[in-house]
Amino acid sequence: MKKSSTPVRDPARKTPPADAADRAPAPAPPPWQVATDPAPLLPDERPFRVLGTPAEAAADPALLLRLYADLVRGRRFNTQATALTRQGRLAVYPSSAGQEACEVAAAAVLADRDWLFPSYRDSLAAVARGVDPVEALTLLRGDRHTGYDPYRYRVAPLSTPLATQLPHAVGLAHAARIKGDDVVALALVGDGGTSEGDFHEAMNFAAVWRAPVVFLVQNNGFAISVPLAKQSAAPTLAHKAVGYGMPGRLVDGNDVAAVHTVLDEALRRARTGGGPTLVEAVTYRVDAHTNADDATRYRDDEEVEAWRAYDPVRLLEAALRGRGLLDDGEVARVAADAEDMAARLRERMNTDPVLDPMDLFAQVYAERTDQLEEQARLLRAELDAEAGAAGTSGREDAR
Amino acid sequence: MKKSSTPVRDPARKTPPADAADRAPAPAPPPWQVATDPAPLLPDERPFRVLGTPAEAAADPALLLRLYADLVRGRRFNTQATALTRQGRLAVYPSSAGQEACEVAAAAVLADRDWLFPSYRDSLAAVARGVDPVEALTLLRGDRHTGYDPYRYRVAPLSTPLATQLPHAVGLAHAARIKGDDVVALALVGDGGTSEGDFHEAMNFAAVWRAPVVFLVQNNGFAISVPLAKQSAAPTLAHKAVGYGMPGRLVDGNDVAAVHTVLDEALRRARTGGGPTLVEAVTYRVDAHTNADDATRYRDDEEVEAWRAYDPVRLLEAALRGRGLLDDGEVARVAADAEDMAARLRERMNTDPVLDPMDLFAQVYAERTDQLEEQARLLRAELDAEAGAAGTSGREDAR
Amino acid sequence: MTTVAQRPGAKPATMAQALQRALRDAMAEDPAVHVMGEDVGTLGGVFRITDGLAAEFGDERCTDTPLAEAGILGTAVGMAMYGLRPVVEMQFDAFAYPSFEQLVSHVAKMRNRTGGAMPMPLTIRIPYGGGIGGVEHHSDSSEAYYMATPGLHVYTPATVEDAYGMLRAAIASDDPVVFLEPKRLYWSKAPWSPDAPAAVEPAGRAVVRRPGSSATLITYGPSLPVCLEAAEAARAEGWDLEVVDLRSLVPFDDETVVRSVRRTGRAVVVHESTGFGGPGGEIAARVSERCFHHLEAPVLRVAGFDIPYPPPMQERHHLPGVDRVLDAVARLQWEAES
Amino acid sequence: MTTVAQRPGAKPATMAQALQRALRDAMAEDPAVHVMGEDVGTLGGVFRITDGLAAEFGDERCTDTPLAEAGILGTAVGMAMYGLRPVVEMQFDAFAYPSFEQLVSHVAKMRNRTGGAMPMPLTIRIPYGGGIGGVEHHSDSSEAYYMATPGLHVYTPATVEDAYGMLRAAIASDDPVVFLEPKRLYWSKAPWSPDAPAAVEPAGRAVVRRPGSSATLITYGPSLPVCLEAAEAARAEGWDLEVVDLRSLVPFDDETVVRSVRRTGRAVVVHESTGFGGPGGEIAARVSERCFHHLEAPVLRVAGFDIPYPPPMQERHHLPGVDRVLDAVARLQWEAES
Ligand SMILES: Cc1ncc(C[n+]2csc(CCOP(=O)(O)OP(=O)(O)O)c2C)c(N)n1
Ligand SMILES: Cc1ncc(C[n+]2csc(CCOP(=O)(O)OP(=O)(O)O)c2C)c(N)n1
Ligand SMILES: [Mg+2]
Ligand SMILES: [Mg+2]
Repeated sequence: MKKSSTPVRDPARKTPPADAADRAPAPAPPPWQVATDPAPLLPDERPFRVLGTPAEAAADPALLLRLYADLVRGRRFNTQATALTRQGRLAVYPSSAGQEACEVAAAAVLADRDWLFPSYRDSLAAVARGVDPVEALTLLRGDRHTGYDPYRYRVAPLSTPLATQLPHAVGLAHAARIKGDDVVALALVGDGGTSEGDFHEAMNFAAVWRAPVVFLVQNNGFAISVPLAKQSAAPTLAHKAVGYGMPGRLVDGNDVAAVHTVLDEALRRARTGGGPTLVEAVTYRVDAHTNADDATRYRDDEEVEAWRAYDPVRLLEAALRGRGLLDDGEVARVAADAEDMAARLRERMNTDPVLDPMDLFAQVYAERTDQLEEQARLLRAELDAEAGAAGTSGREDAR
Repeated sequence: MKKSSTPVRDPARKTPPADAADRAPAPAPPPWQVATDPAPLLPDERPFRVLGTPAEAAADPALLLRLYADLVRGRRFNTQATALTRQGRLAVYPSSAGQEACEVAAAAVLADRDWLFPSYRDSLAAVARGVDPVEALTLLRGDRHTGYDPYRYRVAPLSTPLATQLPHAVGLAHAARIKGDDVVALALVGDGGTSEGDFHEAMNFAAVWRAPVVFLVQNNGFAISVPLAKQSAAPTLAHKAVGYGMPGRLVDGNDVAAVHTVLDEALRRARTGGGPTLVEAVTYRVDAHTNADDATRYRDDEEVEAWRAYDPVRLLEAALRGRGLLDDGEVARVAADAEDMAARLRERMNTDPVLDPMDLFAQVYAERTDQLEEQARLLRAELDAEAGAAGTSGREDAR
Repeated sequence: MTTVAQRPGAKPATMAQALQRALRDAMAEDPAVHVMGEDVGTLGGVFRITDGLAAEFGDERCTDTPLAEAGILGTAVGMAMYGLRPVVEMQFDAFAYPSFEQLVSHVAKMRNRTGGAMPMPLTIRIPYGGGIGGVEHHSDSSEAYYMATPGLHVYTPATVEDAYGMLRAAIASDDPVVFLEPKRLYWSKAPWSPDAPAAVEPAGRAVVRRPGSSATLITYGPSLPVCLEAAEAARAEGWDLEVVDLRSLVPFDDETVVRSVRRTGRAVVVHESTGFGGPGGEIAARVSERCFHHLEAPVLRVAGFDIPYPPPMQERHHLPGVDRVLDAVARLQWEAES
Repeated sequence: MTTVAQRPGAKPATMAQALQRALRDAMAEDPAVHVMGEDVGTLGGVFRITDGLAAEFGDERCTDTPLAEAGILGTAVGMAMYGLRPVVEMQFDAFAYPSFEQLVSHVAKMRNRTGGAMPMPLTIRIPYGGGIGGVEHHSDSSEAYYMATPGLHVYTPATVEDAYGMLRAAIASDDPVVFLEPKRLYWSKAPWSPDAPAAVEPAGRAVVRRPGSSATLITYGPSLPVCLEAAEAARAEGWDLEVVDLRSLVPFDDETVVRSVRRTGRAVVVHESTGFGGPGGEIAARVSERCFHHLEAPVLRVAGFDIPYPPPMQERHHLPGVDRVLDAVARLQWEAES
């Protein structure tokens, strides 16, 4: 009884056959076996990379160029949106600067029929997938919650309650599989979000149901001010996959080619009945949590600078230039294109949205209840009174 | 880009050094390393056993004999409690028959100052730890929720909402560590309970805080009617430990010496600042979910019979007899002692508890609110009227 | 107010049977209807409401989920997003709480936050209330939480026929319905003709279960039988009580309730949920406001006490019974009138 | 009713400062007090209420937890079991929902279910309500859920002095207190003397903030300033409004409220939470019952609409403002009296 059985995997721990000769026959245990071989579920030993590795040679130049343009536009979108907060045109913006490789790869890797489940920080991923940028930003401008039609873009609403979008992705993927559709759901979540119960439940349902869903954790080092070390003691977040019986992958989140490769493989596995995958992308949030946050309260400039230097855009640019796939002219063209996008966005965001206060009562239910009718009449009367006093119509500018 | 990077751990996946010679210098990634070495966290390859293995020779005979007596009493407690449901003396009983090795080892392994956090099925563990059996059964008799003083026995209330007791155990262990007390918490949960978000959050908090807590999952194959395969796709439940950065252990839950050994090691690690451990005990619920359940609806007799044959009591008895530590006389003595315990319990449960309806308003708050005072007056008046009508006092028998 | 006519050819059936039949008919009619929850498949649910559905429609239409309520409701949201009509079973009232965030922040708001693009045709069945001798956490009356959450419908049947008709209406609804099933009425029996069962149309309306002229008892779900019994007993005291069964807490049928109370001039709200902050506050407040000039006495409430649900052996003292209802009726200031 | 005297030597302070000071004083006085939550340590909380506490008392007394609200509250329960007095911060109203099961099934019930052996001296601070331009899920008024849960105290301060005194009272309480902090009053200023701050004693009592004779406005938290402003504006219409600040929703101070309404004969309940199933129902129902013979008009309610909280640019139409309160006052059947 005093013999130690240390928690490390060691041969002494394997149950040896009972030495039955000199004792009363013991009952035999019913058969038991592991449900899945754990070895293939274990993630990469370090973040998988493509750029600057031999794997780069095999990468499709056209894809890399497309991702480059996406990255440049993505960065520009981030800087533009942040600028809009300073101009009072956005109430708040949680920037994904530094994480653009994850954001644009997540959008680029999906087929048209697939679904994206973004979290509140992922407006860029939504935009990169095709959502009209103004529609994507209404939430943060404050004029409407979800400004786009999720079915038009197959992009679920940006989810603010952390990790709650993950079971939605599992359910949608499961429903699609039931209906026989070749649809995969890709769900985004932050490192902080992995601590929520909903993360756990979604991962488990996905694995048990073998749902065609891929989880991409953008581990950007922080949940607002809380560093990863206070969030998790796991070897890596990708190791969580093992406990659900799904493969975990670890990828360099600043290497857009690597993120694309790993997601592409995971999607393919999901499509062919192989079930879900958990991908952890190691990256960094170089901006503050939002424009309202003061990141100097909780992290050193040095750390930020090291990550700014390992910039996803520069990383790909260097690789493309090194392979002769990109020259100054193309760089300028891509930059100009991004500048155009930003200018259009700026301009469109420059006008105040016209809102109808009576919309408060729209779409609470398919049909308004008597109670809401009554309340709508009250507001209508108030607006009429205001309008009467001001000599204007009830419709009005929101600001 | 088309190069496959399969999800299995393979050398090609390791990031090779960039072949920097013939390309533009790429930015260098900031340093990264795994937070913990995952290898020692991985559980045993098969359930750890002591009985019938060479490890048995090293087991302390006195401890084995004590555990034998506990097992026999434990089994008798289960059969007696089930009998009490048939006599209408217990409203319901979720039997732990077949799981007694886990229940009694969990109680026996703890120091007096430690805490036990049982789930609704674990009244036996509470009783084995010293809780008065009648006090432990009030919940299931229906006269009061928690019939014992948790501080007297250092046994938390039996927790019915599944997995909710796990964060409590973590918090208590954390508080004890903060206060500098040498106290460990042992928390019990079922295989089904591992699917709940609270399981995940508790495991994660425990690992991040390095709280002195041990989690024992009694994997008895079912959550009511739902078999493990519909609950989890993990290689084993113990593999979940890896994703939190704590060691996982897999143990034969019918081998009381093995359960005791593994828990003892885990408690020792917790005491010495080594943090939490997740232990999965593979066992089986040989009775139905509760006396009200019809287990034939969801499982085969064959499976049940195989597990009945691998009985924890018989397993230890065979081992002890084989080593000459137990003879017919001692077996009879232990049986008689258990029979006594059962007889006393039967007798004490044979009287109806005397309840005061006015207790409804006790201990809702430290002090009664005005509202509760008012309601108490109402009930008082009702009882007086009833008593007046019946010519009896307000105090009454509960049935 | 909707009147429910007794159909011909009715045989005795339990509420549990009617609910089961409603699920089966809904699944047969619409392949989008999926039942999911803990033990709903092989076992047929701990109350056997889903008995036989997995056998008839397969595991994928009636699914034993992992044991995780937030996961159940959260995946149901995703399934609804893809055009299915999930019918979720929560095993007991208190075990729905882990799914509260999904319910409040997504299920209730999804239609609104997407400007109508993404409706949530979800039904969440929750066995609720006490009176069955359940241990703690098995007898909560949680309707106040759901009533306070805009975006949800909240239905609760009190009769066998309604159990069928309202569940069909809930499943047919394009909005999420929290469907509260009074546990202690599961085995209540009534003549019912399962040959031509129909959805309640329109849903969301109250019904006068017993006409009367002295005062109105406003109730729902598990307390309806108590009120009907109280109304019978009240005849001996010379009171002719009207009993209104709300059936739907959201939307609320002001019209039926107000019409009754304006006529009787007195009202008692009866439910077993705790009183303070419970459904009765809303109901009494709206009745008091809308019937102010017709009231001969304050609107009274008879409710469960403001305590955690007591142990089974004590529950009868907690639950509003016939005597407590009659005591309240007696306090309706009858002298004031005469 | 408790009167709050203005202390001498008062300087302007914000509610945020008063709350911070209350936490610091409580921690300094009692080593059992532990603050925990998301970002409460290094950052000092997203509203900076815990600013400086980790620096002063160390990480273990003011702890940045993992991001998991059920885990936060669940571990706090365990800490309370071991004799600590955890003060939990939920980052925003809607982000408390994941902890709902722990709150309802354990925090609220632990004392009762252990026959008093295991009290829960927990404070759960929740910034709540709208008016700060927050995106969705950042502006919920969730008090109805907590009011409907026996075993919890529910406090909400509306003034700088109360913020300090009530938070101290909450932390000192041997029962769990849901402490609702009106976000939009965090930066409200008032003269306050932080030299001799004291806990509100006794806790759980309402206070008349403005005496008046024509009608009573019953309110709390974020709506108190609205009501005080409305009362000022009402003078022009010839109405002298009394304003009662409830301060504590549970326990409820019937005495102060009833005394006021019996005197004025008219009442309006004002809060920004949704109306249907909201706190106002309970309040209006009890006032209507207890003041029946003194009421000249039905008790009216002015509340947020029964909708999911709207986007920031629309919130001013949703929130009860001075005009809406005055419109309600105007509907109090003044003709009836004259
Ligand atoms: C359930 C819930 N709790 C708390 C919050 C408040 N909150 C918003 S963002 C954030 C940090 C998120 O960190 P992470 O998941 O790492 O994502 P990141 O911000 O880094 O993208 C927190 C705590 C929330 N939105 N939802
Ligand atoms: C949160 C919650 N959901 C559902 C239930 C209902 N329930 C009681 S026991 C049980 C199965 C538990 O299975 P497991 O965790 O494996 O424990 P076992 O019964 O096998 O000991 C269920 C679903 C519950 N008690 N709590
Ligand atoms: Mg992060
Ligand atoms: Mg089990």
